[in-house]
Amino acid sequence: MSIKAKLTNWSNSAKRYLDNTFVFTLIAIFIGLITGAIILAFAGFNPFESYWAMAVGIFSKPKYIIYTIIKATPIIITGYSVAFAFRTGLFNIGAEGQFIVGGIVAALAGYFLHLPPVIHAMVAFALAVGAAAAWGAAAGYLKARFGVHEVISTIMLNWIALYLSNYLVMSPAVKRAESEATHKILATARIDLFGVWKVSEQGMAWRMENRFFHDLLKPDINIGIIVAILLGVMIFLILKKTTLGYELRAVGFNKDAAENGGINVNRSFMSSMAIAGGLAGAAGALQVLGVSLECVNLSNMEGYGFDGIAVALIGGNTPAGCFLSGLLFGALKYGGGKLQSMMGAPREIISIVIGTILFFTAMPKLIRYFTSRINQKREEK
Amino acid sequence: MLSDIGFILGTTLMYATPLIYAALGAAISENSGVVNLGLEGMMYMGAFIGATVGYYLGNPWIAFLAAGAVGALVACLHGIACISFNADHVVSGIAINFFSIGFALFLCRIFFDGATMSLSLNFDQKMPRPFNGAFEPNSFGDLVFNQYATVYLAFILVLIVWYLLYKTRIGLRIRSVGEHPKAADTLGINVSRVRYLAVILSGVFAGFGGAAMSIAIVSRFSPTLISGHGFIAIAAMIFGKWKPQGAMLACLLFGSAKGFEIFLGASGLEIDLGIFKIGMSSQILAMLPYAVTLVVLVGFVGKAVAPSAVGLQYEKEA
Amino acid sequence: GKKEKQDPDSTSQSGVMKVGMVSDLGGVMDQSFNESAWEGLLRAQNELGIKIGYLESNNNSDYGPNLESLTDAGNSLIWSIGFMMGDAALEAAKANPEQKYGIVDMAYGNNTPPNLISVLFKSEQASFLVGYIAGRMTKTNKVGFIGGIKGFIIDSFDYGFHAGVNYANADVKILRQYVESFSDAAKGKSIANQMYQQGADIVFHASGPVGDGVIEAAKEKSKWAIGVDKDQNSLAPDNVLTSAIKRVDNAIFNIVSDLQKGKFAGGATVVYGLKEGGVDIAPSSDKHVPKEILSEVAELKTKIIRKEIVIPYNAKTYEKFYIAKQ
Amino acid sequence: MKHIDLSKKVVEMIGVTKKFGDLTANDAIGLTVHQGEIHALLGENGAGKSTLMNVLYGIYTPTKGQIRINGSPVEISSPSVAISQGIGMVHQHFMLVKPFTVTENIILGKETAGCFGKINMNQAAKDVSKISEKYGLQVDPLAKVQDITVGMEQRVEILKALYRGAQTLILDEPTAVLTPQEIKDLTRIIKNLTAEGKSIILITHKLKEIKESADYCTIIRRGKHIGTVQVDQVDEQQLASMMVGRTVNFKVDKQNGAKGGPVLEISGLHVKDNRGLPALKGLDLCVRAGEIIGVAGVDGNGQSELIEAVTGLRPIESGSVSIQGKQINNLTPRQIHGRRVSTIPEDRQLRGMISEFSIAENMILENYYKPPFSKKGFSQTAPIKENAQTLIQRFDVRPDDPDYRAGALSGGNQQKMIIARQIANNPDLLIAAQPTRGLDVGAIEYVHKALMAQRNEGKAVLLISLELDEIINLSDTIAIIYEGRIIGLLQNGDADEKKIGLMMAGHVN
Ligand SMILES: Nc1ncnc2c1ncn2[C@@H]1O[C@H](COP(=O)(O)OP(=O)(O)OP(=O)(O)O)[C@@H](O)[C@H]1O
Ligand SMILES: Nc1ncnc2c1ncn2[C@@H]1O[C@H](COP(=O)(O)OP(=O)(O)OP(=O)(O)O)[C@@H](O)[C@H]1O
Ligand SMILES: [Mg+2]
Ligand SMILES: [Mg+2]
Repeated sequence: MSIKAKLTNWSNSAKRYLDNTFVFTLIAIFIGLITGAIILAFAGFNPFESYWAMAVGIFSKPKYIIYTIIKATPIIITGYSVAFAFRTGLFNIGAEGQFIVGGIVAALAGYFLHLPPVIHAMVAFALAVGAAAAWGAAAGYLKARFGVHEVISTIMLNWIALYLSNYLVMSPAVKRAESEATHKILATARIDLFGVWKVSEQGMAWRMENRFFHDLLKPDINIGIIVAILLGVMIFLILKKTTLGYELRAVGFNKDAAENGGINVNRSFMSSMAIAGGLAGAAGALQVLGVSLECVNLSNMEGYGFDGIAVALIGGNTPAGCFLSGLLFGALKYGGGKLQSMMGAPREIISIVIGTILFFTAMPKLIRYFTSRINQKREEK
Repeated sequence: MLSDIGFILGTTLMYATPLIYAALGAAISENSGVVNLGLEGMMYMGAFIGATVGYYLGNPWIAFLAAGAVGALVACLHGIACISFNADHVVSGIAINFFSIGFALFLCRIFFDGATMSLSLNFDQKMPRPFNGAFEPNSFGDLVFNQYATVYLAFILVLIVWYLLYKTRIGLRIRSVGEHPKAADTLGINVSRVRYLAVILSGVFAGFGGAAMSIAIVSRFSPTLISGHGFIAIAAMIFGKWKPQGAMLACLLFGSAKGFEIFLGASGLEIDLGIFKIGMSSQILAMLPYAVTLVVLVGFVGKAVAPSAVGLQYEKEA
Repeated sequence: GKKEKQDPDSTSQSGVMKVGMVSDLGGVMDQSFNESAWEGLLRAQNELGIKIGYLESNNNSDYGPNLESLTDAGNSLIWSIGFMMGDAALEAAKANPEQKYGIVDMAYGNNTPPNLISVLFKSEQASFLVGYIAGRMTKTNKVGFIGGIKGFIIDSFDYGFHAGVNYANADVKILRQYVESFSDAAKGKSIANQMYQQGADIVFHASGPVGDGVIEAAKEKSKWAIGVDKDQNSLAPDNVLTSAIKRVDNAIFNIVSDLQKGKFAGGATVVYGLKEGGVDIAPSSDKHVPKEILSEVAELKTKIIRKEIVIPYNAKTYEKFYIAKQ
Repeated sequence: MKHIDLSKKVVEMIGVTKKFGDLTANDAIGLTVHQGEIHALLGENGAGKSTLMNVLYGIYTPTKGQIRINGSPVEISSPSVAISQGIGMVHQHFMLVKPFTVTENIILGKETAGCFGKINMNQAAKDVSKISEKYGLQVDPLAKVQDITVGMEQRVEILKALYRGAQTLILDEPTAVLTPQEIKDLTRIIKNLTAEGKSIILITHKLKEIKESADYCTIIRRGKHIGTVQVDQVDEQQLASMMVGRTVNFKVDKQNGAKGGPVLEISGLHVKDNRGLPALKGLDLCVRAGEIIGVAGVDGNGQSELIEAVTGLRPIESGSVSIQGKQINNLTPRQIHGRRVSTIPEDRQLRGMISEFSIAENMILENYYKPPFSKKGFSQTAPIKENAQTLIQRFDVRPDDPDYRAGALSGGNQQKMIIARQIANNPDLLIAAQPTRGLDVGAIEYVHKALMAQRNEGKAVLLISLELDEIINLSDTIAIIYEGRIIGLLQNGDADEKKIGLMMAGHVN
């Protein structure tokens, strides 16, 4: 699991990025969809109809697109988290736990603090990000101080975060009666748009008259995706334009040389894991402040962090790549539901498709081999 | 008292077993230089195939072998990607997890009439327990040693893998391609062949690990049966410093922490420290195995060094 | 299978009624109450000739979009299965006043919108009965309860069972432990093992798939386990003594059938207890439970139905029940 | 030349061409080696010597050309084929598995195994001892390779080839890392081998060695065959100019500058090595402004630890290190840079540069956070680029593109880049560790001039090198390090190779 190895791989792919990676990824997506089609056909579903149902289910109404975006937002950001750590030589399997920490802190701050609107949301967000950053930095600290591999520590911290969150959710002061969730956050902390108004009597009355907007308002529209864009720009700037980014990348690529050059490698591990943790925490906070408005007692990992790994890897560990692959991911997941409701096809197809896409993005060499064969054939003709 | 210890030891063994299989797989694969994050998916497939073959054929050993075989098949994909086509090991491994988890559930629906759980094996079609009846029920010996054959097999396999890696020709070659593939290549060793062998073996072991769950610990497959075991096994392998025996100890540590957790969970949910009592909620207890692992790592385990070429693709000619 | 295939636009044209359901995280075929709900729909499909369909949820954020998808698909009634979906169902009902919804295991009291019907099951009643059986049948005077994750739904099983055991025999000690998981079957098995080792001979679980492990332990140690939600005897015919079952299928079928006849008790909370055939002990109980105990159980049922005994469902009501009994 | 049997051509390479993409590394090269011959291969860095040998050893498949072994054409498709054809190769970068023992490294791929594939390690170790005695190549069969000296590593490499029955042995720059004694041993071993009828292909940049041991020399320039000469008919100057295509100046101008006060003072320094064993045991050393102190010694006597202790990379147990009179014990590397100390590290790719970074980014490795390269935490692209352009011009780094990836530079240019950065820091003390390792004469000439210029500007220079010639040529004072102590100081005038060599082996007087 040598990170240096990963980085070398990454830098190799970075070299290719401009000319080919995007194309390769598109080809991989194509192969993924074909694989899905074959399996659908094998199981007795018409693949064309199935994909058509999916496409209709994703694109045919504006609200579907909004659902897709809402679904994509958290995994875009956990994707950033994983990608950022990768770029600085660390493998953050812990986005899952950092997401949970961000979520629960946002839920607590959103309910217990009493602040004016906007400020409340910002404070809750900041606290959540701070807590998750500390959670991430803990893994960085263990690596720096004790040489504990971040893969182990982040896996362990994921489970600890899960149970800690459940403990908090179920503690008497926090738990909402007749539920297994925290109290709903206060309206002042919410970052969804028209969330309160749209279900008020007034709002409902207006909606009944404006059917188009009525439909449009059904999803939990929130500012998450805008924050995601801002965070993406921020990561890009940190990595490419700042001194901190220089430092973190240097450590990521060659920590011995960085150390020799005077960079504090241990501090760098911690900063990098703190930023990665903060990002995942931001995803959790946005989910709570904008969509769920509460934290529930989790019986298992929800998979935001693990999906983030796939998003980061398909996205070539760049912010823009994560953004696009996160959207794709969100669309597939949302569309997968449509596949089930419209066609009765099992939604596991989507995992298979995502796995296949990822599998083939890992193998530019194979794709290059195929494309060159095709070109050859063409030339022969 | 003795029976409490017996219970904790028995639970330790039960918990550690599937992890030991997968951790052995991780150790073999990484010693050959290939990172295998796909273990989770391979265990998943193994658990499903084990339960399914067991259900339809009624023979636990065939089921167990079939689980190993399907693990090998999935591992082949990982091998093709990482060894033949220079894929990034991490990406391929994560891809395999998505793929196999989806595929196992998909197949399960086909074989079990739309359900994502298989049907239960008959009790007498599960793995045998070689020492069943050899001890008084509930005696110390019974609690510790009345385990499924998969438990004993896991420990035998630790020994075999240790022997294989450190005493035999193929082991020397596996480790050499993990440390310095080019050196091995210049000595006429077929790096790809050795790595394929190691990766496929790791898949076999992961498959066994899955089946050890679905045809021994319980008797059917369900979608949450394997949840994070593969990753914990990888952590255990790193914890064990890339050695099979070390990985085994790490798994046992983890298992015993689980045993303690359950034991403490029964004893009234309160720890009396004389001066004051700490209420131990079951959520706090549930953190125990993970926290213990971290504490032990920090306190007792020095820095470990991975095989130098782990995660690197080897291309014969640039 | 293909039979669930749906055509989104068919309702209005063919006039065939469509009913859909959204499962919670366990999935439709969870061999538990999601599946039971689906069986109710299947029965409605066969007997009433309606069209049915489902959507599964992978995590908590799926509920809302899934309900919306089914709403767009032109269903006459959409079921949400499980209290986890409580908020999502309420929100959907408010946003779509013309669409009818139903939810299982969740009540909103006076706030129930007129287009939403909620169904509660008195799990504590069934738990009480299996508790009674356990209390009567234990030879060691020790029985166990294993819960998945603590919460108000599992509480009703927990306290109902406690009350039942206690009612049968106040000397029986009850071991209780929570798994903190609905998936870690190995942990369920270890906990059951420990309970059996400490002398319990009957263990009741309310823990979803974790119960696989509990039943496994019973098999290995040749002890009794009591199943939950559905008749779990088939998992271990010689070791599952009885099961506290929840007839979600009946509730769903009845309400769909009413709807077809034009009746829909929207805005109300329908309670399914013993009386309504909503909860019960498993039919297979007669395999292992002696006749006389079963007849005592039958008597108890009448008493419960007549409200001569009111079964507790949480710590507070349990305390009262306890006091009342003294 | 007495062993050469001109009638037996053991290796013939005919018109061998090897292309890497667009780059032609070997362009129709011919090479003939007879039995019992030592054939030198000479060429600048990147001339294509290693490539040609890798083709012969089956690591690369040639784009064009033919290879004949003992007169019959063979297609060497893999190292196994080469091995079976009696070819052995000691690679420029050793191909040793560090955590393995000497024996394991030697038998790897040709293990004899008993039942269940078990290797009988004791037997194998005995076999290894046997052949090591036979050829006079001393090794400890049970030592781990990570614990042995470079000299022994080399012997292990040669044994690996002999164990496989090599008739023709390729040695790719075998002396680059050896001490004079070890080089002498190696020369003796090579001669022994030819006496047994084996042939040697020797790649080296050291003309003196070619003169001393080789029979023939083939010169390659930019992938092209320039010529093959009989070594005893040419002199070093001729060889050098054939190699680079111009005349080369070996001597460095040493002006008699004025020595200043002490810049680096080390007294009683104790430091542990990676395994926690004492590496420096009370080392004393003083470097003054305007002088070059050369530390000579056999590899593994504490040189690496000395550099690391002075640069803040390794904790100091006791003793003191001072710069300009102020103690710098256990300061961080950055604080030590702040005291105007610059280092050309021993292993340039490991510690000196970040391969994935551009030249420009590498040029600011110590100063990236200072203005003008950083303002308010933001990197300033223009000054960074400008800085790189200036240094590229001044130190003749090729190609002159600041955005070029550093890892893609040739070894010599990588070294120039690092030296440029360190000298640009304008240090009071410059530590140069193995500054010319693996460089060709042209590049060496350049580095030596740069070091001398520092001295002449009144800076203190601490030179640590395994190249005795380099030490003798450059140093004002030579300090001999042995087992973690400086056991003697020789003024440049009274230092000769023999005297130093003896002291390096621990003989004082
Ligand atoms: N590269 C490899 N990959 C996988 N298995 C191998 C590899 N090399 C050898 N083996 C296994 O080890 C056994 C012995 O192989 P090997 O070719 O080394 O024997 P050999 O030819 O008798 O030995 P030697 O190479 O010393 O002549 C083979 O049966 C093969 O299964
Ligand atoms: N695997 C490779 N891929 C691409 N280019 C290569 C490869 N190996 C070598 N080259 C290039 O081929 C040329 C010849 O390299 P080679 O290593 O043979 O030189 P050399 O004469 O051995 O130099 P040195 O004295 O530095 O060892 C160089 O320009 C080098 O960059
Ligand atoms: Mg070379
Ligand atoms: Mg062989």
